[in-house]
Amino acid sequence: MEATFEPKILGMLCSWCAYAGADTAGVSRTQYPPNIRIVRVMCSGRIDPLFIARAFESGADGVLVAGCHSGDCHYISGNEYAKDRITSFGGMLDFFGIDQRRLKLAWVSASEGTRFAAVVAEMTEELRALGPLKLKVQ
Amino acid sequence: MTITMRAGGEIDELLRKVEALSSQNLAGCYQCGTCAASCPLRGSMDLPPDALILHLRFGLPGVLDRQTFWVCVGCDSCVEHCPRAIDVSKIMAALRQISIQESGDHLALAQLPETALRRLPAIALVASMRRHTG
Amino acid sequence: MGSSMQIAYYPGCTIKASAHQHEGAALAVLRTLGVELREMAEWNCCGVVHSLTSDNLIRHMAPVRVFARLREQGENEVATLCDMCFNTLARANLHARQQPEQIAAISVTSGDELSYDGGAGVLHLLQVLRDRVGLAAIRAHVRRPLRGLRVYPYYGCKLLRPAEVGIDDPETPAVLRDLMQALGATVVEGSLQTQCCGAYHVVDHAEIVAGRVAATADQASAGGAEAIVLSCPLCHYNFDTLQATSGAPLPVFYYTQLMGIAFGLEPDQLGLEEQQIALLPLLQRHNLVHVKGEQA
Amino acid sequence: METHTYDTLVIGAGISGMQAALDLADKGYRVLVVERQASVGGTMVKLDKTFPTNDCAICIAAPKMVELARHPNITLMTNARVERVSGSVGNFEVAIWRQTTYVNPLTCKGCGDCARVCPVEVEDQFNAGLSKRKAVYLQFPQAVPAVYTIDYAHCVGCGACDRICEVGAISFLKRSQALTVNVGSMIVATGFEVLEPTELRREYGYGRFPNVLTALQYERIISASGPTDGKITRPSDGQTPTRVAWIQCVGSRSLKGGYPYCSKICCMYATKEALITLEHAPDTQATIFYMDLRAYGKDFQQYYRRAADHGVRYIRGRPASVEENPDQSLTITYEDTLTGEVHAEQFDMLVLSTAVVPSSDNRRLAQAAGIAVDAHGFFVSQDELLAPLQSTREGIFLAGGAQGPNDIPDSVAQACGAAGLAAIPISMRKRAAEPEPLPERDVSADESRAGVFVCGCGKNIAGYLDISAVATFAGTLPGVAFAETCTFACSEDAQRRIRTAVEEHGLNRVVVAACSPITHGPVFQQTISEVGLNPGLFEMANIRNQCSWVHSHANDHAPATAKAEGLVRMAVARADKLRSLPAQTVEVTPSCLVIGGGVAGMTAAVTLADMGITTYLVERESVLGGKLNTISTLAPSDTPAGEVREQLVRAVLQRPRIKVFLSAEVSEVEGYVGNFRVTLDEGVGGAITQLQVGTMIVATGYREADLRGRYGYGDDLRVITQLELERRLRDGTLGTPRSVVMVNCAGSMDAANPACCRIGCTISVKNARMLRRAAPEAAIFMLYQEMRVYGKGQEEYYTHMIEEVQPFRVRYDSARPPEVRARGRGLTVSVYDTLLREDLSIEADLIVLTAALQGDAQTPRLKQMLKVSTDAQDFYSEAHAKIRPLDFTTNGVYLCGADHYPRTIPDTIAQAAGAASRAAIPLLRGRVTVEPIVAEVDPAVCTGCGDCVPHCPYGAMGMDITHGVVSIAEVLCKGCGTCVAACPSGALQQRGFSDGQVLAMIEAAWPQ
Ligand SMILES: Cc1cc2nc3c(=O)[nH]c(=O)nc-3n(C[C@H](O)[C@H](O)[C@H](O)COP(=O)(O)OP(=O)(O)OC[C@H]3O[C@@H](n4cnc5c(N)ncnc54)[C@H](O)[C@@H]3O)c2cc1C
Ligand SMILES: Cc1cc2nc3c(=O)[nH]c(=O)nc-3n(C[C@H](O)[C@H](O)[C@H](O)COP(=O)(O)OP(=O)(O)OC[C@H]3O[C@@H](n4cnc5c(N)ncnc54)[C@H](O)[C@@H]3O)c2cc1C
Ligand code: SF4
Ligand code: SF4
Ligand code: SF4
Ligand code: SF4
Ligand code: SF4
Ligand code: SF4
Ligand code: SF4
Ligand code: SF4
Repeated sequence: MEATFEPKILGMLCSWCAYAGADTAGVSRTQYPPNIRIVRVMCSGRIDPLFIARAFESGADGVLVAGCHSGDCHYISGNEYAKDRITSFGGMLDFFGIDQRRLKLAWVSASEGTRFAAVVAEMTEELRALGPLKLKVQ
Repeated sequence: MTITMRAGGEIDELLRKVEALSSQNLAGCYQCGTCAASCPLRGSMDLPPDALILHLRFGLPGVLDRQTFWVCVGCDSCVEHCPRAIDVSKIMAALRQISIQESGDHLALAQLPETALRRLPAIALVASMRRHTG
Repeated sequence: MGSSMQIAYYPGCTIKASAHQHEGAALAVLRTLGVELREMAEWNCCGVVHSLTSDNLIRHMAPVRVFARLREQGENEVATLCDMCFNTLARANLHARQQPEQIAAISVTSGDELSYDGGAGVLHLLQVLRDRVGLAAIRAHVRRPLRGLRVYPYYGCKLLRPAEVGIDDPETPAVLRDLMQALGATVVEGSLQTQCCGAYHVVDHAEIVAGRVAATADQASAGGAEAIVLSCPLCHYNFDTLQATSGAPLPVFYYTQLMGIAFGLEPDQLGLEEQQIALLPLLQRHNLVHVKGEQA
Repeated sequence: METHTYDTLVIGAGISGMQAALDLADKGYRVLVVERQASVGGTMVKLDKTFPTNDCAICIAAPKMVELARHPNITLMTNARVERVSGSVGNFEVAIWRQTTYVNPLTCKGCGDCARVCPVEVEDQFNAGLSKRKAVYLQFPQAVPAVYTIDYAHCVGCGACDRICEVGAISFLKRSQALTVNVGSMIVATGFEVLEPTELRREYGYGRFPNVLTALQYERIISASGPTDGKITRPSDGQTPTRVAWIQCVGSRSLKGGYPYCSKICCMYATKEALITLEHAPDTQATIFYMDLRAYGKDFQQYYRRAADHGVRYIRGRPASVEENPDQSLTITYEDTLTGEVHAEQFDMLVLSTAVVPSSDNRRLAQAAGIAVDAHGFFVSQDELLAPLQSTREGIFLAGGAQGPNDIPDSVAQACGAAGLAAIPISMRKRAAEPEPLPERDVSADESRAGVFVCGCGKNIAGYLDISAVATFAGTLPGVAFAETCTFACSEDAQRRIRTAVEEHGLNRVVVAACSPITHGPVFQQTISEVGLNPGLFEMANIRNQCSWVHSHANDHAPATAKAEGLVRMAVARADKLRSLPAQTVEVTPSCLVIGGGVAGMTAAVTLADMGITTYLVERESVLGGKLNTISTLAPSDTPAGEVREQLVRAVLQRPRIKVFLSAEVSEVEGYVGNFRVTLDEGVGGAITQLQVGTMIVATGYREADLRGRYGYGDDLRVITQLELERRLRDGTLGTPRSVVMVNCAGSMDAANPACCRIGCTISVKNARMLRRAAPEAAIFMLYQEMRVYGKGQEEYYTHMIEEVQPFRVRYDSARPPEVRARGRGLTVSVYDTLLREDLSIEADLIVLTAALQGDAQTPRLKQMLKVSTDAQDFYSEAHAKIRPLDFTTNGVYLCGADHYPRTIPDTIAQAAGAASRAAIPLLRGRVTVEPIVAEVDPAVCTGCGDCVPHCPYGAMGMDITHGVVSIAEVLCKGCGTCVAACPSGALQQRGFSDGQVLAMIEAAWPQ
């Protein structure tokens, strides 16, 4: 039933900006689709590609990694490492038969509640269009 | 044209006179251009008011040959808007006066046709006379 | 109707010579409002422009003499109609108050033993109307509201600047607007209302004036105005004679003339026929005057 | 009336007040903060991003706000004001009036139900009047305290809010309170306001034309949480503007129609706003009208150039007037003073950079506190040169915008300085002891027994999802021993309930499904630690902010309930993997080393000593004083520099706690915060000394750049620098020059060195005055690019100078710099004057170069030892350009004075006191706390590849050479986990965020 497919998104958010941005979306009651599950880490720099792979294995149709805007990192430069790491990992997804569009990297500040909601909404729609992730059985 | 500023040069005579007559300190001008932008008659001037002040400050030649201060009618737009409280209108008046003292009246009323003289409001004639003669 | 208010009045040269329609209208309107303007028995030219340079002291004499005469006549306040006279007198007054030693010095050297301390008051007629008579009283006298008439008040410079003597806010003056609205007219405003018309350049650089007048009249027309209303005889002359705009020239009224119309006074009391740009056709279009003989 | 006693009172809780309070509280002093508004935060929280780094204002302010509210040594009193101050330093009696808000802050849950039903709408001042709020309201989403407030001025008393509030937080019987407190010292940090140009500067149409805004309004418009959600639209019609203009100095720098001072921050914030505008919509035309572009600070000039390169149009000219067109666009008439042409140009929107003005309440407060304000209403210092932070009453100090316009870094530096000074009068008091860790149950060997508490938050959660279902579901999860719902989990009785459940059911993990761990996590962690559970054994599922509030379907609760169950499953899975987080502290050697004995170093040493701290002051030269040994007199008070030097040196020598080392240099540094081992080398024949210190302050100052080969410098003795001029003025060896040409920005603001030297303009202004005195007949020329006499005082000083000295001011462009040529016996300077639009050839017999400034020549060596970084000019890099301007990223090392960036002496003194305050925190605490969530290495797995080492921003990782594995200095680790993700062999883990913990959550996100 393609029409009612509800994609599953795993969000990994840094505590200081993106997670706080998601909180702001809440305080402002900005509505977005309930498809995301959020894991908080202190810094986007903590996010190991392994986490992303495991998320796909565990049933996620998409993974959102969100951290502070460039220059805003609470830990000075963790988000820059995250950017490099996640981008290069994204480049390898094809190899596993995963469409690169299923991994999204976004920068969300603590005040950008609306932006956070928009990112989730947009990603939900994109994934809906892509359909469920079917992993090749290893 | 390169302007040469000589060592040991005296403070420009004209500047000194203008400052005395207008009781304005031209050095206080920030060259912000508000006066020029606010002047309704700038289009008829051959040097905007702020540039006139700068020419006076640097003692550039030819200031008295300019039309600007004759064009100025003393409407005080610039005075109202200058952030540095410089009364440009008074500087213009001083230049008119110095010019008249040095080279005589600027207006030859006799040259105006009789009919015009009769038609014009008295204030126009008197004001014009006052501004253009000593 | 008995006069309830009396004020000394300084007419100045221009009012008497080329702007008597303004004076006629003013006197008639004020009579209606119960204000009597008592012309000073003896007056001289105000000097027209306030002298700005510091050595030109003798030029402050003329206005000071006006005040001295006023005092001799037992008055302490004087009203003017002409913006230029008002400005010159008011600035001279301020000068006399701020630099009494200068006035004393010129008075002695000129052999003219005038003594004046800057203590008298000088009023523009618009101030009398706004602050003494009040807009409510004016509104109460309106018999023929100027409904539908769209006017562009023009202030020029002398009424507003410098701010120390101006009768209204130099950025957003309201006195003419409020007055016209009290008469029932619709007001059109624009940024050139407070910009100089070129003034005395009409004498030998009429092109400067023509340029300013055209720009202002164009702004008024673009805003939908049908007429310009103003208070200064020199502005009036400039707008009336040099309005070479692209469209049809806008009629130019003194505010006193429009007050007269609204008060229901007879057109011939108001000097409506004495301008170059005819005023009557517009008034007729709005049914504000009826041309004799054409009455339906 | 009972009187409470605190150590210090801080008035105003903007960034300055917050920083000052935290600095004192961290030292163990009890601080009372009085804020007149409902929330702390001040102006900064209204801003979008901040120059020159463009970091998000709320992102960096919010953690401070939360920290303030939570700090055990801080008492926060909002909606309050100071009425009267009696007594004297050490013993002030302060009368305070606390306005009731009719809402009980202890019970309000911040749910907002009341605001929903309130019938009254008023202008929202937080959004600068651009939107509406209710009479009962939360100032902004991140407000602290997160408690609603009734705005009694607008409330009509209908009682609707009271009826809806489920916790009964609203009570109209609550009275305002008068109270008296006793404090030892005070800090005034009341900030500033901005001019609303409805009276002054009316010509720009503010208040008349809807599309004319103040810059503060524009900040709200571009802010993501502002009235338009960050979409840039015109107030008149909601359209996106394509042409936006800024007018600078509106009401500033005005002898008429405004204030005479420069507002200091507006050139930069306009630049920032223009840049952000272009980021939002690159096709926008952004135009800034300015007189002098005052990009004076560190990286400001580069920021300004970047904006110009991005297409921000800068026009030098001050518009005369603004008129509105029928389509509500605006026509601005201006002269471009660089071409002399006057234009009337149309814009869609206009932003006015309006003057910074004193807080409206300053005069009343000044009277109440018995301190002085200046003619404008800003608080004034006792001595503008030497005691910039000391008010006119002993024991009361000033910080931030209360003194005049200041940007955030300067405000923070001043706040730290004020905190340092305010600590002195109370230094003999007993400080609050470090809280003793509570006894803990060892649960490491036990099976997981989790308790799950599902909060309804009144109807905030319960209204949109089925909390009972969630609790029942939780009970079925593995490892869960107990699950129940509660109406308000954070209420006192619910906390008691949690504690009881832990004890009764032998729980060893606690999961609360409620709101955000950021705001509420610590509350619950505290609760469980009271019953012997380590705070690390707590986990939270955010089913309010992430679920009920954002999936608020009135009828269909299923999706939100399902998601809440998912979030709880994830939290429980993680809880199972949780381990205790050991709370570690490290003992500190209670002394400080100050490197550099100039104004900065001496001031820091004196402040430290007065706080009771043993201090070592090391100076490389044989005398103390730094540049004071060269300079002649000091602006702004014309005090001879020699006198100031004597005064400071005396202050140092009089303090037995300060030990001075002259002709000495640091040759080796080992260890880390709390325990640095430093070797001092007094050079050939001198002693070698070993010191043990807890913290260090670097105050090594600046030098003039070497200009040899440029502007004729080095070839002709008549070409000198400002410092050389100072020496000649001091020694009376100037001679009688007839024509002096000063060249500002020599070696600055060009392609090779884009930086602005910050103080060069002020120095040239001062020295023009000094030259006029020494050579009354001389013609004085000032060649400048921009006249950067920023802030209160400097502009007035400059105005005074140009009128008195009447120098020829020549504005040149960096593209056509002045050229110096020897001609015959004389010198000639050729320069193109951009305002006169003519080439000038100036005969000179003395040329004074305002040389570019750089950090000390030894900096490259010292920075290696200290493991800190610098910029291209050898100026040290601070930890954070906005909120940690005095810290290095390396813990325990601080900086101040001109080694960070050139600055005037008052700024240097403020910073030095601030660095002393920062450096004193670990020393007065006696121990430093180690971040509990640090990274740890498993030496058995580590291959010693070293890949992780460069990833650590704090230099916490190093190679353990003997074992061939990495080692982590836990004291330095801040717990970001970046290294952990970098390790290719899985040898690193982060406590609290181990792979196992994170993966458990991921695997539990959906039913398997
Ligand atoms: C439009 C604009 C843009 C800016 N952009 C930047 C930028 O990009 N980067 C940057 O560095 N700086 C910027 N600034 C400057 C920055 O806002 C200030 O440096 C900073 O807010 C000053 O903090 P403060 O704590 O001293 O004052 P404030 O933030 O004004 O805080 C003062 C606090 O004291 C309270 N208070 C006042 N009077 C009393 C009283 N009598 N009793 C109790 N409490 C009182 C106030 O309510 C307020 O909470 C900008 C400023 C403006 C106006
Ligand atoms: C020409 C000129 C005129 C000025 N006039 C004024 C004025 O009128 N008013 C005003 O407010 N400000 C003025 N200033 C600014 C003023 O000089 C600075 O604010 C002030 O000197 C900064 O003090 P500091 O301690 O940071 O640096 P410095 O004065 O440079 O002192 C640094 C000290 O550290 C020592 N040092 C450096 N490296 C080491 C090391 N590795 N080990 C040990 N010691 C070391 C140096 O020897 C020096 O003694 C002027 C600056 C200049 C260039
Ligand atoms: S407005 Fe005033 S300060 Fe500006 S250029 Fe004109 S005279 Fe100078
Ligand atoms: S006073 Fe003269 S210079 Fe000034 S605005 Fe009027 S006409 Fe122009
Ligand atoms: S309804 Fe009650 S609990 Fe909710 S925000 Fe209002 S006062 Fe606070
Ligand atoms: S009582 Fe006041 S605050 Fe409460 S709902 Fe009514 S008007 Fe609003
Ligand atoms: S910082 Fe100074 S120069 Fe720049 S806009 Fe503000 S007041 Fe004007
Ligand atoms: S703990 Fe519960 S009641 Fe308290 S604020 Fe959070 S969700 Fe609301
Ligand atoms: S002299 Fe220095 S402070 Fe002034 S503009 Fe040039 S570089 Fe900047
Ligand atoms: S967790 Fe971050 S701060 Fe700690 S050692 Fe690793 S990289 Fe450094």
